[in-house]
Amino acid sequence: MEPAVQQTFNEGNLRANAAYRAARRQVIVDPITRLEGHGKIDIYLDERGDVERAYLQVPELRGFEVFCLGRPAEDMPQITSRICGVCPTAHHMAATKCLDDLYQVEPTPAGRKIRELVYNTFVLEDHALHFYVLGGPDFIVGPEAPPAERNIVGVIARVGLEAGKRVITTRKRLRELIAYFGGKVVHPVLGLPGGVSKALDPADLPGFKELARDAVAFAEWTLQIFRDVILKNPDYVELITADTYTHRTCYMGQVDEQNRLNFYDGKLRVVDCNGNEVCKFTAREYRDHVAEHVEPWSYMKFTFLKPRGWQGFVEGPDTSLYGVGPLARLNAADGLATPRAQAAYEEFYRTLGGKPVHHTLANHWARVIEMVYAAERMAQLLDDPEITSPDVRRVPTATPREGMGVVEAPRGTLFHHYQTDERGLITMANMVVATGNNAARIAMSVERAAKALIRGVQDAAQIPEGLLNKVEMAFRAYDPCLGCATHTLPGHTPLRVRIFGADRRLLTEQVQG
Amino acid sequence: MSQAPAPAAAPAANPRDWSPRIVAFFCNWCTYTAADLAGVSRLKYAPNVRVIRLMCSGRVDPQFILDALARGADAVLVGGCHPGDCHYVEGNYKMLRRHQLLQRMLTDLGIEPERVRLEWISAAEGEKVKRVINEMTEQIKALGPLGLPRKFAEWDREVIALAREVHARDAAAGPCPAHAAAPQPGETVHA
Amino acid sequence: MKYAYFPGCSLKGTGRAYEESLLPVLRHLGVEVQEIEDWNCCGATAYMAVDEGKACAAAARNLALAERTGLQQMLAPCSACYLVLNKAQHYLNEYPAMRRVVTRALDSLGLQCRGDTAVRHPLDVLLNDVGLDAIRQKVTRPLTGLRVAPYYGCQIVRPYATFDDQANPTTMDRLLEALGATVVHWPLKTKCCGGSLTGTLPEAGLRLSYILLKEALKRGADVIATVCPLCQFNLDAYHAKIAARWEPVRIPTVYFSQLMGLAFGLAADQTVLHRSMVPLRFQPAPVART
Amino acid sequence: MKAKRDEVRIGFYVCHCGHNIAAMVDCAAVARYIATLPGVVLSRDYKYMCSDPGQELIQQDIREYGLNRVVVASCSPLLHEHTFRGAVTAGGLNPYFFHMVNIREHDSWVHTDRVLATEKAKDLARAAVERVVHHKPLEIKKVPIHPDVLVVGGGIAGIHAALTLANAGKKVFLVEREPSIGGHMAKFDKTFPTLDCAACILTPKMSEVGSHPNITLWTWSEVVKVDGYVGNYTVQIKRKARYVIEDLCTGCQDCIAHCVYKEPKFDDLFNERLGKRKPVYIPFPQATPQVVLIDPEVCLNFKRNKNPDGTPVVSDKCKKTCVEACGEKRAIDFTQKDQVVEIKVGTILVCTGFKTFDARRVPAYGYGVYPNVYTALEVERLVNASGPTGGQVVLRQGTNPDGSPKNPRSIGIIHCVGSRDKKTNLWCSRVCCMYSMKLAHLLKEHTGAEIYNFYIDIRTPGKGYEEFYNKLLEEGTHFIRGRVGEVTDWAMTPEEEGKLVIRVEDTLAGVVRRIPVDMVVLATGLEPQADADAVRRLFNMSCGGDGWFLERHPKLAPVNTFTDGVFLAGCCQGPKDIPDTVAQAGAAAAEALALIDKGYVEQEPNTAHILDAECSGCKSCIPLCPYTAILFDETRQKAYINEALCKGCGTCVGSCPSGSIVQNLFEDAEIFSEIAGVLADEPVAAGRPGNLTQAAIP
Amino acid sequence: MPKPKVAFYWCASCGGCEETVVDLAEDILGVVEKVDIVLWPVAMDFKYKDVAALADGALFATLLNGAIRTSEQEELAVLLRRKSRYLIAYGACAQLGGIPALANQFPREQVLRFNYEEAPSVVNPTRTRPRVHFEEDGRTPHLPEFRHVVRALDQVVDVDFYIPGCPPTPNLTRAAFEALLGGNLPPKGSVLAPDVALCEECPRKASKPTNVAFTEFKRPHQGLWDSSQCFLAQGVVCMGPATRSGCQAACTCGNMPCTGCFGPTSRVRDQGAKMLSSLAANVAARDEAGIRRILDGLPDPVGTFYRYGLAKSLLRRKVNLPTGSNGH
Repeated sequence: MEPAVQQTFNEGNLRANAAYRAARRQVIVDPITRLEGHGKIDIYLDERGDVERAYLQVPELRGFEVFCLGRPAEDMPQITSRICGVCPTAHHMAATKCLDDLYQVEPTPAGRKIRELVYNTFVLEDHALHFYVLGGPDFIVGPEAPPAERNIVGVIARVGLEAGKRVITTRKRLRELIAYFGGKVVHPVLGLPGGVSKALDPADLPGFKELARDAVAFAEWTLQIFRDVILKNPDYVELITADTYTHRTCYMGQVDEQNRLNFYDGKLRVVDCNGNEVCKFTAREYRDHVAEHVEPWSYMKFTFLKPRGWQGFVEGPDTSLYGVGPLARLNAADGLATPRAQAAYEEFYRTLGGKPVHHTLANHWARVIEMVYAAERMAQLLDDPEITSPDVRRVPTATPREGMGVVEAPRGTLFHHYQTDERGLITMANMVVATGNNAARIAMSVERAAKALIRGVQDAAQIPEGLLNKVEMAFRAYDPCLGCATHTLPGHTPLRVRIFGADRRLLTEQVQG
Repeated sequence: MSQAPAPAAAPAANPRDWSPRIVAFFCNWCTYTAADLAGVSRLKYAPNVRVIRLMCSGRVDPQFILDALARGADAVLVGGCHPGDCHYVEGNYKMLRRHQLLQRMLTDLGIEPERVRLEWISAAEGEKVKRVINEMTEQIKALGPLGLPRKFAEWDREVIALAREVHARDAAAGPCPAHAAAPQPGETVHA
Repeated sequence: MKYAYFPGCSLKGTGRAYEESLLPVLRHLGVEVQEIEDWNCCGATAYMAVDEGKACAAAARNLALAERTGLQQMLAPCSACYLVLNKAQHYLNEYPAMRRVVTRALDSLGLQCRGDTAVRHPLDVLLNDVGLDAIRQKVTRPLTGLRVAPYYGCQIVRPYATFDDQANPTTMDRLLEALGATVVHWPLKTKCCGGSLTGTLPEAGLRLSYILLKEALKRGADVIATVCPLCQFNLDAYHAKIAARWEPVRIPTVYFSQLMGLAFGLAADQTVLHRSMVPLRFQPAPVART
Repeated sequence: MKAKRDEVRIGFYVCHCGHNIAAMVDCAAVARYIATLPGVVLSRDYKYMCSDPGQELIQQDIREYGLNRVVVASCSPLLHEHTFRGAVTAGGLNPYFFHMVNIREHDSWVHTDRVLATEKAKDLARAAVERVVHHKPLEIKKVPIHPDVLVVGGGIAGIHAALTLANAGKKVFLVEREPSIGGHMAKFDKTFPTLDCAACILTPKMSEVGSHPNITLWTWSEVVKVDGYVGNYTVQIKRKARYVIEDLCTGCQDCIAHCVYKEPKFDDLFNERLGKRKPVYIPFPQATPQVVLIDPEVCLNFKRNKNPDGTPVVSDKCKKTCVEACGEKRAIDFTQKDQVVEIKVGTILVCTGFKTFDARRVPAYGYGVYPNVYTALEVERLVNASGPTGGQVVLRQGTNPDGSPKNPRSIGIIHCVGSRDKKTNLWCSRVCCMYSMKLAHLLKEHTGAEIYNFYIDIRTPGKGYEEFYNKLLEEGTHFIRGRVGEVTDWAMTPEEEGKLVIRVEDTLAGVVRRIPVDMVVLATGLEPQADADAVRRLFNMSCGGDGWFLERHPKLAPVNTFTDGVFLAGCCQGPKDIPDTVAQAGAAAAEALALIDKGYVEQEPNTAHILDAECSGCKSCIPLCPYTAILFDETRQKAYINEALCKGCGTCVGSCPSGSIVQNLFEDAEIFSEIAGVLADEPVAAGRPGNLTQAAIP
Repeated sequence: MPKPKVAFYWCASCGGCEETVVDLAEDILGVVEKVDIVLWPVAMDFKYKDVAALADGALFATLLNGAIRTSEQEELAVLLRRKSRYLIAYGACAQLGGIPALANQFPREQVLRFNYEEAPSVVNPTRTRPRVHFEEDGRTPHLPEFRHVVRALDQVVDVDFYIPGCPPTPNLTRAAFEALLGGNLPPKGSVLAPDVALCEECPRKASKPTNVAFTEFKRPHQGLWDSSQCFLAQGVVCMGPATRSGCQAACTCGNMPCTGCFGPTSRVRDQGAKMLSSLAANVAARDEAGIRRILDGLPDPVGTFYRYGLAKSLLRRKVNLPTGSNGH
């Protein structure tokens, strides 16, 4: 090109780029404010400085349902586990059960038991992770504590290094069990239609039995910590039971024939805010009971009870909203299948004044109780002689068409649903995830907390950081996994809270881990 | 990696006089020789093909084909000996198998099968070299440009623009760090 | 086996014996034919010489109609039709200019011609599709003792020798042998019968017919078998004139299809031998078949 | 890579090749453009790079400018790569720091638009410049040559080549599929234009072959398998059962005399079925070796049905008078079986000859219909003193007044039968004009008949050929220019009765003529052997579209094939007459000798090797190697390549899933940079695909 | 002397990488002793402005995981790049695009349509969709925009090192830390894992015969697999030969074939193309039909060969998808 031409050419570029930049500016006022891609809460104040509206937003979408199209169904347990690296085993297991249904193949007894063993182990270690590393610090270290301490390190400082080590090593051993069967603990590979890929070598059984024993002890020890650190502290108890964090909605959870909680398999039971059973259904019927609602200001879909229809963010006996997760599961079940857990379960309701419990922050306690159950269930399964049978998988023969599978993920009920062509290549994939089930309740909690905690605010100075953290606690109590929710962001979403004045101007902004 | 001359130097930069760019991988014994024969026989064919000589079509690594497309080839032609005639017994069968699978994969990635062609051309078939090249050039003309490098630039424009913007902002804010040299205008993004 | 069928004008007129004998034979062999609806002049050899474009268009219309039937193959018994239709096919596929002309013409009729229908001759179909074995199966009255001079005429092997050799075609020879007849060696298989000259320039035309007849007699043939309505007419109709000019060379000329009917033991109204002016007096004896 | 660039000093040369390139490619512009590329320290265009001054120029520049890479853009590397590598070596560089760009065969000769052709030349040159940066110094591989030679085909070509080699002291295996050597020439009576007797000049050479200490002669044998490569071929040869032990047979032919068949009654193929032979026979009197053989198809001692393995079943029905006759010699062995022998040779000469055109393919000429239509080869036997009729020219059909077999009084010779014809073969068979005239002369000599030659053109390019043509004209042979329409027995006039009428348009007189003759001779052309395709596969050669074996270069390598160490001679490469055949056989022998006496061949060091540390031992490459050159070291659990066996196809390289195999001269980096090179003028092709197209994002 | 500052950050990832860091277990404490973790959203509160306030290069190292899909992620990448002496692409997503990059095979619109309209569980009569620019009486809680293209980290900013895996193993991570802190680093751009294919460390390696030719390909659910024999020898596609080692063959130890999450070796530009080449070349058939029949056993080439690597493949994305302006 001639120099002259080159010259104009370059100028053209400059102009184009300038225009492009200008165009972007109009969208985003201040570049700094573009730090998104996390969960965010936008709080709008009115003239009096009270909360007018708070939006909890989940701003991303990865579209697993779409890019799974055309993939071989048997790859789904591995692909969908990437929806969330914190609860990969949940997605892996839901997908695997979906494949059983798709290929109309019943897993061999050993296969089924290994799945449940792995699954309970996973729930236990994931709950432990949340209690000690993610949600726990708020309580153990304290909401007002400086951010720098509000983390695992702070927790260890609080409970002592030895105890800290115990937490870490136990989790490690639990995860080793998962890795034993799944190859990897994050994104395991054991799931196939009709069973699992790998059997349990009898030689390795004793080690695992010992682990189960330690796990039970560990769970009970954790329960004790909860009692000591939290229940003995009236401030916390008040916090938990505070109206701020309380919502009267329905609850969903998976139960066995005797309506006892089961993470891996069973029927889904829904109770209303008075604890009366609303319905009980199998995975194959999920479309008759569960539906998703779309709001223009969030990528997260809001799940509700289909027969009751979407009524907006309202609570009460007729609400179509429901909660899932530890608290919901305890509310939806009539009890737990293992003795120690059952005892803790009864203590829980005794303390909090009967079923159902509506205090969001009680999730932390319920979670610890589930840890006990999971540990005991591990022990039960490992005592079953069949667990070491080499016959861990049945090769499917049926022509695939449609399958649905459900499990109780640590954060709540998780549905997978696929359709395929006759070669077993995915033609439709749909997933309804725990946090989606909780989404409406979370949104309400956040708004409620904001309204309760932020009053007559005129400028940023009036907003102490701990205050915002309390708002966030409402959100974090659900241990929400926006990664699952939008199949996008990682498990524990750092949250940005922004407060806008009546003039819609940004007053302050904080980012919380 | 080779640095390209300034974009200004590109004849193909102007879509109006676009004409297909075809990269060919010819085996030394049959197809390359056939192309020589075409030359010796003074056959005339379209000037759109650039031949790269390999010893055998079995050497053609699918990476070569993808790389050629990614670097701006509108199509790739692979020439080997007829089945049974391979100088190395059956290198050409290996290529045939790769070609079949590659075709399926390329279709899934939005590339028309016509753009990657495998032909058996023996040392005696100078005429066929002419026919195939002319045929293919016409086909690709009909299909239009693949233009992956331009697509890549298009995809990357948003990233570059953002980076520029951040730099502009920081330049205003404070000193620009050593390794954060802002891109020069006209470097890639085309108006 | 099913074919679109293009009879052409002759087979409905002077050459009706051809159609009347051919169709039963085909039916007898389980070959289905479907006459093209609303067919028109094939384009005619002569017309080709006058205006190729128009002739081609005329032929192409028939091809287009044939394509409509959805049958990939078209049977054209008359040598002239066979040649012209093939030629049109050839032109359409070889010469874009011609294709444009024809396409324009057909467009006005709302027709279109892909040009992929195979135009086949009965001999071709009988030998290559039906097969001599199947034909032998059907022979109930072998033509034992009948000495036949096979006469192909000029058009079915020239210029397109699609199913037989140009200089020395043999399909009919083999067919006749399958019928039990004796084929006399007769090198005039594809010589001219006089064609239209017989009408326009009798001196020349008749002479050519005379040569053929004479040679056939000389080689001891009882009958000449032909595939072409015009040949048949020329060789059958002018014996008086020929006798007047040169010498009598009386020998019957019939269609191969009539001989087939005879060998298959079909009824007289299906062999229609009575239509020849020089009658063929030969009654094959039936043989008991197991 | 950038660093690498700085240390390379590339010299670029673009050759005008007179006008061959310069006419279509703006060489100066190419040179100017390449000069702008990084690493190029000098860029020239020159009239003839392959000339001595051209090569000298390269050497000078290497010294003066300290070049360490050289790129020449000129003709095909298959032509001159060797030349320039030589020049580069002479300049003191490793020859593999050189790369060649083909802008003649692949560019200037095949394009018509100077601008586009020049662009193409630039692209190709740029690619070479990119590529040569990655070149590494390589050692030329020397492979020793096995001194023995295999000659396939015992026609005059094979015979001459074998003798030339044998006389040079080389051990030769001569394999012939017929029972005797001699080929077509042995069937000829005289040879044109000198008319010396074919047998007289051929027989001595045949017996010399038979008795030569350096020649192992295996007739009634066929090559069935060829393995290996230049200098080291392993060949399997099937020696078909003769039912006669060669070493014991003295050729006395008593067995033939005493055969239970008193009269010969089976077609004599050597005599083109004009004569008969017995089940036990010797193909012809001068046959070499002088060894009889038994035809199990007709011999009474064999059943007609065959064993599962295809060998005939011995019936022992016959009285075996032949065995009695053979007596003490015990040469006859009915239990003999085909056997396969394996030999090792360094070079192979393919002299498998031709077959004559089948005249039945032109029905208009009535061969096979009219008995008195003959092929030229039949006439060769007919006029041959040792032929079926002892040299008497008598017709298959018809009698003289005295009742004896008819002698022709008039003969028509039709030229170009099957040649120069779209419907059959396009080529001129080169020998027909001459042998037709030879036969015309001989027939006239033998019969005094009127001879008519029907020709399209008379082609007499050869020493004394045109003179021979004139001689015939003087002898009063008729020459009628025109392609014969048909041969028929259809008489139109009394004088045509009982004759064959040749209908032809006399294009000189401009009239269609009917010429009645007693005998028609068809000058059938030459065709590749029926199994030429199988044979070329056997020896890994190529065939032209017409089916003749393809020489490496029509002018510069007329006896070489694309497979090193395999040479061509005689009509298997294309029709030619005896002098040319013998000359070519000599040339082929000389080429072989050159190789053998050099003692080794230099092989492209383009072999592959496995990067030991990087190999994961996945074994994916092992089954891919056609030469089993890839082996697996069980103790170290890694694959490795035996470079001696590697032929450098690169299939394993293209397939190694972890990219751990490298092929010299064709390394991935070299090819990738070549790809980048031809496409580098793409405006936004900078950077590595997959990465951000614009590298400088911090 | 102050401890070097280290940051962990994620973009479009699942959090599995973070889990791995947590899985360093005790070592995390060791790490904490050696370095200051200034930014670790998964486990610690932080203030963005603190990071923004840091001097350029003030961070000793940043381990960034996840693919890049939004402008925010891009900007954060740019910011952290500038703040960090070493920017390390941590895990398959950051290194190769990872599983999220499979989205590069589909148009964004399809994702939105399915999620908010077509999914069987959605009840959305008004066809409401999340809107980038949503306004409700003056309140504008806008959502961020998405790129059409999912990118690996080095397709956005300059990257110093890569730690492969989905997720990376604690061992590799530990080794990387030691290398970083110990200052003995390989050349820039290196992948901090062995440069040999997986078979090297696969316990089944020895069981593979030297003459594997594929007469059919079987899918993992279509049979019961000998837990000691090479998967390829059993006709099951295993990406091991084309995939970096370093995971101790975790998946084959779980009796499932490798799916390639560690990416290609340094000598390979396109993992998928290479595996394709190797598999196809070893197909047993010689005739087109036979070859096709056998290759039909691989129903999803892209998903098989580019399970984690589509973004960094030579083609990067289905080439005929829409691109350009964002917002929806």
